[in-house]
Amino acid sequence: MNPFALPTREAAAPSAPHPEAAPLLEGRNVTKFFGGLAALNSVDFAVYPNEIMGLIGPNGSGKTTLFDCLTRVQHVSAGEIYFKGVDITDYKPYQVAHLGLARTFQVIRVYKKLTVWENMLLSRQWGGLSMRKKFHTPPAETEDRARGLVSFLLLDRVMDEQAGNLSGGQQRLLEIGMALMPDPDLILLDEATSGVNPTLIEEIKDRIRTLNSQYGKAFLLVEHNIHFISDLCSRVFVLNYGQKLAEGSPDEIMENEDVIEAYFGADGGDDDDW
Amino acid sequence: MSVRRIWRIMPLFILAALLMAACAAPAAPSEPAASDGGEQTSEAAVSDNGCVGTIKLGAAVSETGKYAREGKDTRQGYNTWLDWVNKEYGGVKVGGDCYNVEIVYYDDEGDPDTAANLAEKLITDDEVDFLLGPYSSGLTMAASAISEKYNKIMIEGNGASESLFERGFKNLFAVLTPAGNYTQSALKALADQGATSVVIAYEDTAFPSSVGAGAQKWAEEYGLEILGVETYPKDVADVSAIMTKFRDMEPDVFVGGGHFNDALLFVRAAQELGFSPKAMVITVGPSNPKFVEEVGDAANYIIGPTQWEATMSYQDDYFGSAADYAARYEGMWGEPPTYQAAESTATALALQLAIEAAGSLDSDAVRQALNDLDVMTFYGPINFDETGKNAGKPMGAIQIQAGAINVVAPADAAVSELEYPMPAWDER
Amino acid sequence: MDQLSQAAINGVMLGGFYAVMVLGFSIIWGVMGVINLAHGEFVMVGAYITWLLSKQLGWEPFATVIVVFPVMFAVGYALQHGLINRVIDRPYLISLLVTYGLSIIIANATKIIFTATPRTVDTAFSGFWRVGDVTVPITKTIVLIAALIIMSGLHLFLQYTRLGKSIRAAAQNREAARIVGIEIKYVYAITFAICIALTAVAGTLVAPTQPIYPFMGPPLTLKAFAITAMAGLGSIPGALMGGIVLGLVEVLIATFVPGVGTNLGIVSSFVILVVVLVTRPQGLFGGLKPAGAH
Amino acid sequence: MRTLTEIWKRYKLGPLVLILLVLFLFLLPLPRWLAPERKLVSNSLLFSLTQLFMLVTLASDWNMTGGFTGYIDFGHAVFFGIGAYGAGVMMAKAGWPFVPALIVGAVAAAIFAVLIGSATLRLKGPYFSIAMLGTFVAMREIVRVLRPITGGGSGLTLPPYLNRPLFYYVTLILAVLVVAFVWWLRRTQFGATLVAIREDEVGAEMRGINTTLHKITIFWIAAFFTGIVGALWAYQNTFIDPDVVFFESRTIELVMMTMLGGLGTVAGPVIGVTVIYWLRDILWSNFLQFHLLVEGVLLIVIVLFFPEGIMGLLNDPSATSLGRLWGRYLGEGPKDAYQSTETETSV
Repeated sequence: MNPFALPTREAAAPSAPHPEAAPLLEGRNVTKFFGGLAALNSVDFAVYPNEIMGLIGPNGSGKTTLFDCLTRVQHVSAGEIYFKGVDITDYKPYQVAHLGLARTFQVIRVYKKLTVWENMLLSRQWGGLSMRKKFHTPPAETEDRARGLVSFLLLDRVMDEQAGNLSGGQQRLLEIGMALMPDPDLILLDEATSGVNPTLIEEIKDRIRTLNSQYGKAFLLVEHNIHFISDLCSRVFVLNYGQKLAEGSPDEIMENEDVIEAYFGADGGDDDDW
Repeated sequence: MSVRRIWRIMPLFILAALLMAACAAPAAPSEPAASDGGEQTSEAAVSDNGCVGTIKLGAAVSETGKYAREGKDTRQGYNTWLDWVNKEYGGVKVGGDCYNVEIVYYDDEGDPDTAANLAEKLITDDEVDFLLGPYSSGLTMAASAISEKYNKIMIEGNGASESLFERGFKNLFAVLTPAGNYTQSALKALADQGATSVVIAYEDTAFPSSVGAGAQKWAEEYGLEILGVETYPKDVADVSAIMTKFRDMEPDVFVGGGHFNDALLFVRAAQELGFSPKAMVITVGPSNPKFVEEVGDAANYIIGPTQWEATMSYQDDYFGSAADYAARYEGMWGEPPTYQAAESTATALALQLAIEAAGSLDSDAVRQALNDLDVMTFYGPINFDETGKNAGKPMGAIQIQAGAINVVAPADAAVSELEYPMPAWDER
Repeated sequence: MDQLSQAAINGVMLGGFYAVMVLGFSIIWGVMGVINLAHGEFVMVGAYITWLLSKQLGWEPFATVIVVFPVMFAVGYALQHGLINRVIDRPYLISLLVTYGLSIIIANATKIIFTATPRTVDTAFSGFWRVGDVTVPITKTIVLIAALIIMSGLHLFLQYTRLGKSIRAAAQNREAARIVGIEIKYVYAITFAICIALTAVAGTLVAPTQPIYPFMGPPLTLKAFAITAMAGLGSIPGALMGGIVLGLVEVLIATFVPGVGTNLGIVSSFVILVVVLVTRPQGLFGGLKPAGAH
Repeated sequence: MRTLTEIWKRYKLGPLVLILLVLFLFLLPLPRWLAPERKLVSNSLLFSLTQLFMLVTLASDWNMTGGFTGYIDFGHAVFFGIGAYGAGVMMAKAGWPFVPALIVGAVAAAIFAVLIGSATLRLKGPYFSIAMLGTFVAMREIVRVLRPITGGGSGLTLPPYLNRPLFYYVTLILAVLVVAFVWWLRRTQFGATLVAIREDEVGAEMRGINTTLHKITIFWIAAFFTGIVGALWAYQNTFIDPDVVFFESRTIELVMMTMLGGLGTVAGPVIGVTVIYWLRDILWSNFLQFHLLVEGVLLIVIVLFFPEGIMGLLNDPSATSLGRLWGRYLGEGPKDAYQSTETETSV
């Protein structure tokens, strides 16, 4: 049985990126000021269909701000963002989500007083934007999907628990599940592995790969776990002080002088956990 | 909220519902004195006077809330009569029998909903024979709608708003002069003294609006030119803008209608801004001894309408003169009576006289007797018109003269000459 | 023209009182995140203490500050320790309801003790100065000057003393303040005590200008809301500007709109409140970080 | 205790008792007609219960925005006032009969909710509360100033119509309707979404929920019902003026009652209103001078020690799961959902 209860896609394509294809998500000159401080400074980037891209950078380099700008929680100060060729710069966050862009959060945001099951169901607004359909019961397809994801994420035993009672790692898994619920085309994972045990990290890695190769999902990952990045990503994008520092394959990036300088600076650091 | 949770709390809900039902249940006629839910006090100064029965009166009067102070005066007024009728007068004489009187009190908290409910409770649960009014026009409005519905007589002395009597009610009687006539005597006296212009400010609530409208009517009647009319909201804390405007109009007479607070505000603002009209008429406040106490020397020359003053020359066979009444009241309560207290006593007295005239406790007979009533009391003449207003009684006017409250109008009740004009604040 | 300058003077005087009245409310909210619905009641209590001392013992009303401040400081400290401390870290609804309960208790206790009769306080400094065609009320001038002195004093205290800096630090970032060794509970208790004392002093100042009665509090609390919304949390210059703007708006509308002016003046303060909140949630004049706005 | 609860559960006494209670309330006035001479059911009792039902409706309305959506509305009584004045003006000035006037009042309240909500619902936390409080006070003064329409401070007198049993039934049906509506609502995606907005509005927005639309929708629904109660109240009171209709403590009482029962629960407002209403009666009779004082103390005690309300106390946190019900209930029907929950708990 299909573990994600995902509708099988006709267009399921191999996982290799298509640099010549139109980008799925594209940012042009994305700039964000907080007061006088530039959190993002003219960042250009693109995520292509079926690609898994890594986004790394030292703390405070603007990764989460970029995610916030992409999902339209923050207004960009300048620049444009295109998703599936649509200019979403002035979209509302929920409209972006309906276009097929989902994300998880560095600081966990689950609905603490709702159960895991409700959290999952709510993440897929089956009625679309119609108010009337909000009063209908969820279609069987939605429930199947939620059930599949819950069991995949090993949450079936806590399905009826309030999300606030779950452990940090479980809440992170729930977030991933919630991001997958609406069947998005691109998923932004913000430190999806922090607080998750190593065995589970391998599972997640595996599932991401499956989702990518079999179902054509694209991912943009913010990660501190370098093995996670290097195992999964075909391209890595490095931010530093709100500016693009480097872009390339994981191997290239790891040998890039600027990147090493930015990360390790004077006092060096831990190779394993960036 | 799960289904199960509702089920779980159901016993509690039911318990509460049953308790509520229980609260109202002892309304059975067999136990009239049962202490049910909201009853607070039942005043009955029963003495061994050999009376056969008891007349039960009911009153919902503010003990708390915004009318707490006036409500206290109202209660004390009723209780003064109650004490007198049971202990001295020897009960109400109905036909050949005499009856003791009991008054069932509730606290309406100044809330019309509560006032209405309590009126209904008094009628249906406590089964009172007659209702005495609450304090304030708004509460009387709410409570009298209920008494009218039950065809129960409500006699009141603390709701002067004209709109009370514009509803065609048959069972509402008021011994006090209605609000529209509050300023009549004062304006007439001032016009006689040569005043030619007037400004009016009143709070935009039911009773002061009636006063304000009446003041405009009487001003025109006596040939006073109206230079300005201003309203202000309840709980106003600053009237300096109104007084500034009025100062520039240079009127002879200032008329202010509102509540006790507003009276204090007006005097203070006039003083601060150097607004010195030739006379200041303030509707509620000056006639209350506490006004002089609070304002001090600045209170001098201020004129106020009064329903009643202890110095008035009215008298009757029951409480004696107005001064006798005041002495009795002060003996009982340790403070001089306000006019709210006196009109409350007069209210109860009027009811008693009507009952005695009717020789019956039957509502229809008593209603007829009330309509026919034409008596003089310590409070003034009482003679109800067809709407239930006391048409017989003119409003008095007092002026504070060297710290004393002296009646200056109408001429037949006056004890002192009107001092006019009032000297400017900085020339005193 | 005379009417305009008279109205302006009246407005500024009223605004001066508003400004000093709102300080305590605004700082408690800014520093502790507690919206004190019993604010107006503390003004009322201050006014009653003044009344008691001046009517019963014959003190000059303005001199009663020397009693009102320490007494209410102690009351504030105790309240913070016993009650407010329990609600600081909880949802704001809790603090709203607890302080509302407090306001009911204070107002009704006052009514039971002092009766509901409105009281006035007489000061030796009554009357007015005449400047051209404009009169300047002496009492309110004293109130305005006192308000300015209190605000400058508070400003200096917050800017330059160690305790004042701790209070500001606690307002900016509680965790960081804790880390650098600020005893947060102590700072909160002192803040609350100072604010309650200041609020009561505002009561002392207002006592000679208007009648005092047990239920005078709620309208003042509402005004405090409106001014704080305009002024920004915990901002002293903001409170001054907000208070004066509100005072001027109320008085000018009341003066120049015939008939219902005073009514409209009252409306205006709440319309301003709603409009400012909706358009500029951080207040017109900045201030501490607005709790709840992102 | 445990066995009692088990019996309670095993024989499914809950729904039975609930139905019996509603039935009891519906039959309560009957002795008035069957045995009028015994005076078993006084008008005063009916009036008290009518007020109780109105409060239940109002508290449930408030709970929709305040409890479920997390927008603590401190000016909710503004909709009550608009409903009352909408109906009052139509009746007193235009001479309309009551029912169309009531509809005007309720619709006016709903429209006003959409207008004011689209501005104020963008505010967060206490800022929303205060903006609504300001709206409430401003509206009171505006009504006062609009003298030609509203009668200003003197108010409006409505044609008195004091049929207690009628008001009793109308308000009872309204209360049952609104509580049932909230119960049903909480089970829809819409209701769960409201809770999600309360829990994390930004997160909800990013997960594809049009939060503004949801907030405004629930706001006007709540306002609509509140407007109906306002209109009924006006008619029953026969007299309205700005101060009695826009009564400050009305909203805060609703908050207090809802909180006592349990914020954001269906039964919370019902229980809270009942308990406080009944408690007041006791306070009145026993603490005449002090009853407001005692009420203040009670409020503080409730808030400090039972912030989750009575519902929170009754709930065993480990056995409370809405989602279980949600899933099973929608899939398999109510009875099975109920049963399956039980079996799981007992395991």
